Formats: sequence, C-alpha cells, structure tokens
Amino acid sequence: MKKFLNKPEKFVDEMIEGIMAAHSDKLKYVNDDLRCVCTATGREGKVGIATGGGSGHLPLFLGYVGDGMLDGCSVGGVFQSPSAEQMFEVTKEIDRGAGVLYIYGNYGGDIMNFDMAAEMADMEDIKVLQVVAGEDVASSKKGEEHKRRGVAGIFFVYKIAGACADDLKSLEEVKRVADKVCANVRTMGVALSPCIVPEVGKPSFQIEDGEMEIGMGIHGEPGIEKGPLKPADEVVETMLNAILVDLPYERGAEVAVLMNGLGATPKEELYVMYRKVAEILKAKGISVFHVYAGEFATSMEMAGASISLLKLDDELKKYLSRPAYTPFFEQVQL
Amino acid sequence: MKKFLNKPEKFVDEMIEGIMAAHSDKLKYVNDDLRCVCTATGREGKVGIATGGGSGHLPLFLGYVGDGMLDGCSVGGVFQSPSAEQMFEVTKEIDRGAGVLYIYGNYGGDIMNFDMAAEMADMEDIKVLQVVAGEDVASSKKGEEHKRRGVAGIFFVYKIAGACADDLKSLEEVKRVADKVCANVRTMGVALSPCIVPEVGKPSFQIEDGEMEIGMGIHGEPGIEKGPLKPADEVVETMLNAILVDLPYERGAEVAVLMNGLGATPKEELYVMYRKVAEILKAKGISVFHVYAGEFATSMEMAGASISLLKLDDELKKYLSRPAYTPFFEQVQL
Amino acid sequence: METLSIDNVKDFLTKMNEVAASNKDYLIELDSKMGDGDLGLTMAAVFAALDDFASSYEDEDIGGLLMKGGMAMAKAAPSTMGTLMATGFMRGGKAVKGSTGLGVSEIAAFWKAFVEGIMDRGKSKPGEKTIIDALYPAAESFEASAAAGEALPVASAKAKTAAEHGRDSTVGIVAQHGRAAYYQEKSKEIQDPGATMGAILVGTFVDFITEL
Amino acid sequence: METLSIDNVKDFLTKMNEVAASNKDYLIELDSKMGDGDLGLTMAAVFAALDDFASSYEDEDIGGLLMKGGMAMAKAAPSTMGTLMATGFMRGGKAVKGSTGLGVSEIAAFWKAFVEGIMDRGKSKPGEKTIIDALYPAAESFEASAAAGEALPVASAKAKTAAEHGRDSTVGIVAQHGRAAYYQEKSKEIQDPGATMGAILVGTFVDFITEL
Ligand SMILES: Nc1ncnc2c1ncn2[C@@H]1O[C@H](COP(=O)(O)OP(=O)(O)O)[C@@H](O)[C@H]1O
Ligand SMILES: Nc1ncnc2c1ncn2[C@@H]1O[C@H](COP(=O)(O)OP(=O)(O)O)[C@@H](O)[C@H]1O
Ligand SMILES: [Mg+2]
Ligand SMILES: [Mg+2]
Ligand SMILES: [Mg+2]
Ligand SMILES: [Mg+2]
Repeated sequence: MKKFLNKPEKFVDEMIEGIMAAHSDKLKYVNDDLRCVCTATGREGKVGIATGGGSGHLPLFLGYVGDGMLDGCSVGGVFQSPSAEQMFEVTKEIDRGAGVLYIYGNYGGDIMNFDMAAEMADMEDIKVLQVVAGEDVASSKKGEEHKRRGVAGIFFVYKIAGACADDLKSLEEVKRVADKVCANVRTMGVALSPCIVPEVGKPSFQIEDGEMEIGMGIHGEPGIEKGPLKPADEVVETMLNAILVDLPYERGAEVAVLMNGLGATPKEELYVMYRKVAEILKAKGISVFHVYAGEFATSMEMAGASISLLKLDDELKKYLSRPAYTPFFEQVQL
Repeated sequence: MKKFLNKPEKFVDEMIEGIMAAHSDKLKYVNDDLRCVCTATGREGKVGIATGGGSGHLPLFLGYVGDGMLDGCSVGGVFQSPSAEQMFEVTKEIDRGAGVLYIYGNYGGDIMNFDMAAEMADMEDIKVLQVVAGEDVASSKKGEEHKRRGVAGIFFVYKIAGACADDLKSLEEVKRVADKVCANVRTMGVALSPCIVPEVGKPSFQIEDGEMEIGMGIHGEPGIEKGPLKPADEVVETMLNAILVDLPYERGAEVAVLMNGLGATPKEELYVMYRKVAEILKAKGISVFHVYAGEFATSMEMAGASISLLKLDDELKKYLSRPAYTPFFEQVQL
Repeated sequence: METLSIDNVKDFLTKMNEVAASNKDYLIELDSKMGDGDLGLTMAAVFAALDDFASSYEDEDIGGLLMKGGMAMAKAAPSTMGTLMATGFMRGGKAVKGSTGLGVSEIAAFWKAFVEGIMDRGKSKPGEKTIIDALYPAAESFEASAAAGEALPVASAKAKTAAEHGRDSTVGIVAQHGRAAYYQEKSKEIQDPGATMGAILVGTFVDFITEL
Repeated sequence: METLSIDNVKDFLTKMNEVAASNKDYLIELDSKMGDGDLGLTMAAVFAALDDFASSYEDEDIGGLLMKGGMAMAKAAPSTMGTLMATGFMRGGKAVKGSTGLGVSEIAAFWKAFVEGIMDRGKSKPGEKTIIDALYPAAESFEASAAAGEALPVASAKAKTAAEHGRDSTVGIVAQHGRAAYYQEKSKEIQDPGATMGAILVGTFVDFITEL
C-alpha cells in the first residue's frame, strides 16, 4: 500500500482535520465531532440539505457542503456509513425551521442509519424528508431501479436540489425537484484497477493485468462485463449505449454530461472518452447543455471512470445553471 | 499499460478533440491547428498571455486558457515541446496590439522554441516578452535558481499575471508582476509511482515497491531523496522545510498554499498532508491566506504530490483574489 | 411470577449487559468469517449503554425506559446490528408505552414491535439469513402463547426454542443483507452472526424470567 | 571561383537536401542510442523545406534567401535540431543580408552568425557535446582564413577538417543538453548525433564549393 498517511486508523480523522484547517472559513464541526460537518453560516428559513456516507470518495460527500449546494454532512469511516446519531446531530444543527432533506446514495447501511436519524428527528419534531439516489444502470436491471447503487450522478441531485433550496422553496418542493433529478439521471462506470482501504492494507478486490470491469461499483461491487481492456471508443460505446436505452434518452433530448474520474485516471483520458461521447450523442440527435469533467465521486486511487447523463427540462436547467461555491466545487452562473 | 485510449499516437489529438467538443463555447483552434488553442473571444487592448508545453500534465497547460488567466496555448506531444511555429501562430492570434507575454516552464526544448517564436514575432513587429517559471527547489541548489524546473507553482504565475492583464496593464507591468510571483514561489514534490507515455507503452523510470522519491520531477527527473515511504507527516516536514529555508519564508509572512496531486494520489491524502503543512506553518508564525488543493499540474497517472508556497504582498493578494473562469479552473472573488 | 416490574426489566438489562460482554470474542470470531468482525464490540457497547441508561432512569413507565434506552443504544454504536438493536428497543418500548408491568401479552407486543421495527429498518423479512430469523419465530411464539392464555414460564420456554431453531435455520441459506451477501454461495454454510445474537438476546431474557 | 552567386547557393541547398535524405537512416540510428530517434526525420524535413523555399525565391538577396529559408525550416520540424538549424540559417542569413555574392569573408560571417545563433538559442557553448562542437571550429577556421586572406578552396578544406575533428571530439565527453543528458556517464562513448549532422552540413558545403 503506497499512500501518504500516518496511522491507517487515523486516516479519516486526519483527512478531515486537513480539510478543516484549509477551509475553516466555509466549514465547521457540529458540536466538535470531526465526523459531523456543516457550513460555517446557515440561512434562516432555508430548507437544510444533509448528506452523509463513507469516506474515500472525495469530493463525495463532504466536498459538496457549501453555498448553493449542501448544508451538512456526516462522515463515516472508509466505505462505512456514519452513525444515525451523527446524522441526527447534523440534522439538528442545520434545521432552520423549514425542515431538512436527506440526500444520500442507495446503500443498506446508509439507508438504515438515515431512516433511524429521521425517526430521531421526528421525536424532536424536526421535519425530515429523504431522497435516495440510485442511478448506476449496471447495478440492477430496468424495472428494479430501486435496487440501483448511487454513484457520481448524485452530484446532479446535490447541485439542483441545492439551488432550489437556495431559492427558499419548501421542503416538499425541494424533494420534488431532487426526485425529478433522480428520475432523469443515469450512470455507468468502468474500473481498471482496485483501491486499498487503509485499515485493510491490501486491495479488497482484483482486476487482472490488461483487464477492465465495466459496471463495477465504487466499492468494487461486481460489474456486468469483465474482460480485456478495449479501445476507449469501444468502452464508451458499451457504457453510453446502456445508459441511453435505459431512461431512454431520445432524439431531441437535451442533457448535461458528467465525465467522472475514479481517482487514478487522468483528465487526458476522460477527454479522450468524451470525444466519443460527443460523437455518439450528436449522431443520436441528443444535444449537450453542459459538460462536467473531473473527479466528482472517487474511490481513492482506483483507476477508472464513469459517465452520467442527466436529461434536462427548463426547471432542471435553471437550477443546474445557478452558481455554487464549496471548497471542492465552484461554478459560475452557466 | 492500462489507459483509456485508442491509438497511442492519436492520444494527444483525441484528448484535444475531446476538450474542444466539451468546451467549444470557451476555446477555439488557431487556424485549425489542433495543437494551437486560444480563448473563443479576445479583448482589444489587453496584453495577450501565451503558454505552451508538453501534454500529459492537465490542467497544465491548455487548461488555464480562459477568463482572467491565459489567452492562448500551444500543445506539444506527451512530455514534448510544441513547435516554435505553433507558438508563433498562437502569438499572432492573441496579439491585440498590446503585445504578448510568454509564460512557460524552465525546460530546454520549450525555451528554445519560445525564443524562436519570439524572434519570429519580432520579425513581424509583435512585441513579445518572456517569463520562464522555475521554482522546484529540488531541481537545483540555491544560487542556481535559473536552472530550476518549472512545476505546479506556475499556476500562481498564470493566475496573477492573468488578473493583471485583465486590468489592461501594460506588457511591461504584467511581466513585472509575473516575475514577482516567480521570485516568491517555491515548490517541492514527491513521487510514489511512475507514469507511462502512451507511445512508449512502459514506464520510462521506476520507483521500487514501498519506496518514494522526494524531489522527483514531473517527467521523472531524478530527485534528492530516494528511500522507503515514510509517514505523511515526515514526508511533509522534509518537503516543507526545504521550501521554507529556500526563499526564505519568515515569521509574519503571509502565503498561499498549493497542494497538488500528480494524478493517482487522491484528495484524501492531499488533505492528510495539508494537516501537517498547516501545523508547521502555524508553529513558524506564517499565516495562510488561501489554500488550493487538487490537481493543478499532473503527470498523468503518476502517484505523488507537490507543495507550493507563494509569499504574498498586497499586490499579489489583490490579483490572486480575482475571479477566474476556465474549463479546468474556476474561482470566485476571494 | 406472571408480570415483570420495572426493576425486573432493569435487572434483565444488567444481565444482558454481562452476557453481551461475555460473548464478545465469540461474536467477533463469528462476524469475522464474512463480516468485519465488529459484532462483538458493537453488542458489548450497545448493551452497556442500555444498562447504563436504565440505571439512571427515574420514571416507572417501562415502555419509556425501553424506548429511550433504544435511543441511548443508537448513540453507542454505528454498525448495522447496533442500529437494528436500538431500533428494536425503540419500537418495542413504544409498543408498551405507559405500562408499569409486563405480562405475557405486553411481552408479546414488545417482541412483535421489536422484530417488525428491525424488519422495517432493515428492509428485510424472515428467511434472508438475518437476526430476523431468530427473533421473528420467538415473537410469533409469544403471540400464540398470549392468545392461548399460556403462563409466562411456558410461553418463555417455547419462545426460546423457537429462537434457537430460527438461528440454526440460517445455516444453509445464502446471505442477502450486509457484508456477508457479497460472498453469495460461500455464505451458505455459516451460521448468521446476527441471528446468533438474536437467539442470545431471547435466550437471556427467557433464562432471566425462569430464574425469577 | 572566389564568390558564390545566389544560384550557387540554391544549388548547394538542393544538394544538401539530397544529402540529408540519404543520411536519414544513419541519423535515426545514431539518435536512437540516447535520443528519441527523430533526428534523421527532422533533418530530411527541414532541408527539404529549405530547398523548396529556395526554388521559389525570386529576389537576389542571398541573405534574405537564407534568413527566410530558416523561417521555412522552423515551420517544418519542431524537434531541437530542427529549431537549431532553422535558427542557424536565420541568423547566418541576417549576417549577410543584402549580399548578392558570398566571398570568403561573407562566408565566414555567415557561419559565425550561424553558430552563435545556435549557441544563443541553445544556451550552449563548445565542449558540451552538441552540434556546436562541429560548427564552432569550422566557423573559427573560416574567420581565420578570411583574416589571412586565404582563397576559398583553401579556407574550405581547413573548415571541413575542423568540423570533423570537432565532431570526433564529442566522443568521450558527457552530454549536457537534450535527452542524452539524462544518461549522464553512459552518454560518454557515443558520438553526438547533432555534431555529426553539423559535420555533414559543413562537409557538404565544402564539397560543393570544391566541385564548382
Ligand atoms: N438489512 C438487514 N436487516 C436485518 N438484519 C441485517 C440486515 N443487514 C445485516 N443484518 C444483520 O446484521 C448482522 C451483521 O451485523 P454487523 O456486524 O453490525 O454488520 P456490519 O458490521 O456489516 O455493519 C448480520 O449477521 C445480519 O444478521
Ligand atoms: N541546448 C542545445 N544546444 C545545442 N545543441 C543541442 C542542444 N540540445 C540538443 N542539442 C543537439 O541536438 C541533438 C539532438 O537533436 P534532436 O534529436 O532534434 O533532439 P530531440 O529529438 O531530443 O528534440 C543533440 O545531439 C545535440 O547535438
Ligand atoms: Mg486523482
Ligand atoms: Mg487524477
Ligand atoms: Mg460486522
Ligand atoms: Mg531526437
């Protein structure tokens, strides 16, 4: 294991301390719990948006806490859910009377704990609604969308729900918009190499030399196609076609594209891939409103990428275009 | 070699095509040469800033072409200088009568070609001045600063010179400010794994299992300390102390810090490192104005990081704080 | 003895704390086969927190004790089973809110709500190789006994057997939840750690009653 | 024959184009030992571009021909030697701007500016295992001959020998520029490809003159 760290068991805490040391002007701890982070300044009457999940996916999840996006986040160990208690503490902190929306990925531990946190909040009369993002088309077949894992596409849910809450819309309204994003976003990933959980010290899954695994999850969950690494154009075709038929995205549709690097894969390769994405979309008569390319949801040093497509309408476009400003993500008005 | 690409010899062109497909609203080619890129819209009377260098370092160099930063860039093959001719074409395109400033890294091939381009520009009465960035303290000892390689610190030169040019300052003035940045920035890097030039197909240098190389250059140029990977805190101490004594940065100084990932190293680790950086700077009475953390100057999938410190005065602070907006870098007013 | 007083309940919680502590290593070993091995630690932690809370509980509403005790457990340990156990006590307590003594029917109501709370929280049902497989039959048995008007000792004995059978039934089925599910077929031959813990919980409760 | 007319110069450039082409594989092989092996390709490309430009050059200013020819070479190939050769012709041409015939002293001035241009561009000097090691002695020799008023054939013969000695002198010194420098000690025993090309250039020029 070649990583810049001190003690593996201190990895997450020291990472958070580093983030706080760098961005204390924007972020603060909730009652001194390193694993509970929220914006330095809340806004009265605004719906609070909370997320949470395991570490090892920066900018997920903590990185999207900031202006125009999220208000708070609970941080778990590497690939582990934070506790219901921590989620509840964040909930209390960010509630400004307008209620709190939970947005998180479709993983058993997280669901269980957020449900629990919601129950605790309910006991203290804090109104909580939940949106569970699951858009990885490789993780479950059509018809079983509710079983799909949440991956990079959750970025769009954060961005758009965040802008909507920023408009001081009601909790129900912010949830409605967030659900709309979930309904219109699809993702497919491909992995080239595994990653190492510091406390484990060795890869918890393998990808053979010269092999790739299409559809593999960000924790190494098995994918749908294992085999020799193909040329970028072929890989993109397989991924994008699976995405396109799933929603489906049809001729005349307008989309936002997210080219996401899993960690080790350089931007050069993301753009080689995007070249083909653009070619295919053009041929299919699907227009691209905006392209995001970079690292939005990672698995530490894992090599690989994911492609996400969000089908837009005027409302989603309006909120996607709004400026946002967090320590990990900045966007001017599009 | 595990990379998303088609033919290795098409890697750079297809990468640029992808970038252009994604960001054609901001960038355009100079007379249809893929390797010559500039902003879609120039500004009359503004000093043009051009850079250029080899590919494989995104966001360097192309990625900083945009509002508030650079006007044009010539792109070479992976780790190879673009041609003087391409630099010259970019120069002609971005000259708006106020002259053009070249800002590039201290590498033989680039120097030779930019000098040549300047001579060609001179023959066509375009006023050109040059700033060569070299701030890697590991690459040459004190007293031989002129031999130092330019690495991630060039980001600060781009950002500040770009803001200055945006103020419609004169060519001489923009150069003065850029030189001031060069004089006040220092960088030190550490590498954990090599990278592969697509056309070569195998690593052109090695780092043994469990080993690190402090001071290694972004093309694998030999460093100053080779040995077993140490705990992050020790690595940071070695790097930062070398930086601090070099300028030197003294008690009371105010700095901007750039924590740069070389490619495969995840943000989690950059922040574990920053935690120690903040601790050391605090102990030394050096205050931090702003922290940039992410991938600013990479070597494709190389694992490693670099730390850059820029000593600030009011002028540098003013320009550093200005907003900037390129396809690869966005900053709101600080 | 036909009804449990709040002091009986508190004594049970103290005993359960001891039992969880003494089973720590056993549960760690079991959970290590196909989990992350934390089960022993979490169980010791949550039942210590519950006992701790109970000893400082002033009111005489047993439901409140168990419900708020569940909240205390939730704060003590994040892992799946910690959250599920906490949920069980919260929901079970809610079901007997206001009672100052627990008879067979209250006890049946408690376990029924307990297991349903876990099923609800875990989106799981019997036969999926989880703690449910031990708790569900036990709850059913208590319910039947209550309906048949059986005495507490009799009802208890039946419930314990039901829980143990349920635990044993997890051998031979493929895990569908938690980390074990990643192992698919390989998970078949292993006795589910959660179900094992479930049987320990019911068994301890029953033994406590019979010793009264 | 004591002075070269513009047609002589154009003929020389045509011959140089042929020579570069015929040395392509040899130079590739040489540059492959410690470089990227492109030298043969670049040299063929730049001299083809130069010859091409010359044939379409109308004016009779030899300086202008060589200077603008250098510009044309620069566009033809990006690698180090391409840029350096182009620089040499641009600077050399500048030095004899306006002349319609080249005598020994103009030729000396041309080579002097040629090599100084390269030294300036490459931030290099004699003894650093580069093309300079071949060109510098040749330029010096022409200068001396001009000062001594020697005839062109005599001056040429001396210059050629000087260039060859210079080329040979690169064996045994460690490379300080370009890719070869990365090899440090290992680069010692190899004859510098650039210096080899430098000697070919001067040699071809001299042979051309003597054959006139
Ligand atoms: N969705 C679920 N519903 C009910 N029980 C579950 C569920 N997921 C896991 N379990 C139970 O939890 C046990 C593992 O608990 P624990 O070790 O705390 O999990 P982890 O360490 O993976 O968080 C399993 O043996 C199983 O009985
Ligand atoms: N700074 C320099 N000054 C003068 N000559 C140089 C310099 N650097 C390299 N050379 C010459 O260039 C030759 C290599 O040319 P070339 O193959 O074009 O380089 P590359 O392929 O690395 O760009 C070397 O043999 C050397 O003679
Ligand atoms: Mg990375
Ligand atoms: Mg990367
Ligand atoms: Mg466990
Ligand atoms: Mg070469």
